[in-house]
Amino acid sequence: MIIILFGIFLLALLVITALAIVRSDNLFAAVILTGIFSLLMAANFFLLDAADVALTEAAIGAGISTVLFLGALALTGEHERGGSQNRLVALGVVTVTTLIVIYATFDKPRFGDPDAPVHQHVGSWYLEKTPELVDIPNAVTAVLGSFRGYDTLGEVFVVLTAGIGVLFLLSARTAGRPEEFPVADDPDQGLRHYLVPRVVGRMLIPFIFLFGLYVQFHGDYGPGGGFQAGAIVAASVILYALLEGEARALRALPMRVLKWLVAGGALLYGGVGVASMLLGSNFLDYSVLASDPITGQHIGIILIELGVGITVTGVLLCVFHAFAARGRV
Amino acid sequence: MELLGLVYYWVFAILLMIGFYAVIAKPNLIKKLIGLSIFQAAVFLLYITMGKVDGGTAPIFQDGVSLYSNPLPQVLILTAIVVGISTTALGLGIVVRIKEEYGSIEEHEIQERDRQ
Amino acid sequence: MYYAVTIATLITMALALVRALLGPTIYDRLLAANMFGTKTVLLLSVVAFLYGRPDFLDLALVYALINFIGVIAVLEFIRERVDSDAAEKSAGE
Amino acid sequence: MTMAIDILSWILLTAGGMFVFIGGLGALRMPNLYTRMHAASLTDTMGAVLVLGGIMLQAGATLATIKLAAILLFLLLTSPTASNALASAAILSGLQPKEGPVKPGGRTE
Repeated sequence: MIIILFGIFLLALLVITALAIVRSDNLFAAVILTGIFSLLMAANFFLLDAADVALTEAAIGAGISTVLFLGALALTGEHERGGSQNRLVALGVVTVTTLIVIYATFDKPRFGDPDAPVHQHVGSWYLEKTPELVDIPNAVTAVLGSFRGYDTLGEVFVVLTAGIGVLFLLSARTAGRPEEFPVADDPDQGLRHYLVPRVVGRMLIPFIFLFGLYVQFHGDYGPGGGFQAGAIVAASVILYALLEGEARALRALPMRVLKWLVAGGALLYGGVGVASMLLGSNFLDYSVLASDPITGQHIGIILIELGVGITVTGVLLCVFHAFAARGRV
Repeated sequence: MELLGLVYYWVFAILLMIGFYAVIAKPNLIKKLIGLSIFQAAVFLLYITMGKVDGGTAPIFQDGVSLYSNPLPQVLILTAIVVGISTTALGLGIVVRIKEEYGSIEEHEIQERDRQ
Repeated sequence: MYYAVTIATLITMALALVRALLGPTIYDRLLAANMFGTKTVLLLSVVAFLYGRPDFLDLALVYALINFIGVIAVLEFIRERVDSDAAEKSAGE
Repeated sequence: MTMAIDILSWILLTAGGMFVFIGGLGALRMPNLYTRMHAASLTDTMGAVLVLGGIMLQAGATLATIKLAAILLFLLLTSPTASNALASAAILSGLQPKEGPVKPGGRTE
């Protein structure tokens, strides 16, 4: 009961933050408020029992989305010119739609109702069968990796496609620009003159990386998995790039390697599917990967989570470097 | 209690429309993208709210616990968050290219240049 | 007693949010955002115990580790802006 | 024995809650950026130490305590660093700290 009140308090803060984001004229301020918005979302997800989702939101929202928005702002300018257009019409449309949607919520099943239609179909079946068919404690990972493996494969390819799209858009040369922009190890690059953040940041990077690996491989037993781990590992490399400059980060993990990571992860995922087909079962049915079906499931889930993690790391880093390189031209 | 639970759905509706307002009314393209991500977040919230079960706990099995929340919405939203940031990055990439070609990211200025 | 700490944290989050909304400079907002992150770490740790699932402390750990990347990124952004355009004043609104 | 630990952790948690709240109040009410930063960052670290210490006493010798210790360590590393970074960014952009007394509740910007 009191937890619900906490949740409602957080939701109120969420609405206030969203209003402030939309009203603010300064995009830089809006991006900082987006960070607060993401923290509130994660806290809400956690209160609603979605530990895995909260972990994903934390890994993405805390660093990477801020960094990406700032990278775009550096290239486009931070001040919004001109107010809203057709403000009254838009407000009218929005108010009417809000009222209609709120009216519709009265027909929704009660909040937390165990007999709601959502819980009647596959959801409860997954919970029932996970210990028997996959036998790992984290039902979310079981559903993600095994029961709904096709879905996840699709999502991984969407991420892959988005990454390729960003590379195509931002690697294109524009007229009048030098064809090659050399990545010099400029001593002024990065935050080398800021001793304290640099030293502390360098101390933290290995721990962030290590924690990323923990989240990757502990995903069967606790909250975690490839999507979260990919974002955390990418965050550690982005921190390195911010502290030591782009050039050093690119020397540690060149673009060539990153592109291989992007493709390799998705390939690994698809490869597991093809391997299970070759062993005489259906695409992405891991039971045949070992003599014992449950061990096979475990191997399959670890492999595909690894593929997901590699692709997500690669795509996020490629996108980050693409924005940063564009700014240097 | 009934109404308290409904507050979650109302917040979903309000957030959805705040995001939608930014998309239709704000001329700045980056602001539109931020609005789109608020819209997205509202949908995430709806899904996770529907997956919650009274007295349940997160669907990670533990001894002595028998009631868990629904894992399915969580799986869908978990992947959607990562896909969301990738597609937002794609959108930002397009905005950056528009800025380079048109010199502006304000919708009316872009349309003016198109008419010339 | 976990409830008392949770309530104190929630109220502080609201106060920090008010500071983030008022500004007036961008640094005030950033300070508020950073504070908000620390408060979220505390909130998540306390709620993990309130729920009786201490294995979910991983979440608080993520925030404790990577929350300051945002601040570092903004610092880098400001440094570049100061280098390129010293004239532009960084008034928040 | 458990009683003593309970009372101690209760005291720590309450004090932590107080510190957290005072920090929030300071961040809201102080007159300019640097004083706000002072209030927020000092009470932030203290509040975190007390609250996490209180929870640690409750958790006893388990894996959770180790994780809490790690959270505390990283918070103590990153939170002051972020404050330092913030202050140097503010100075860099030309926002000078004001000297001399400030009227109570007065805004100096």
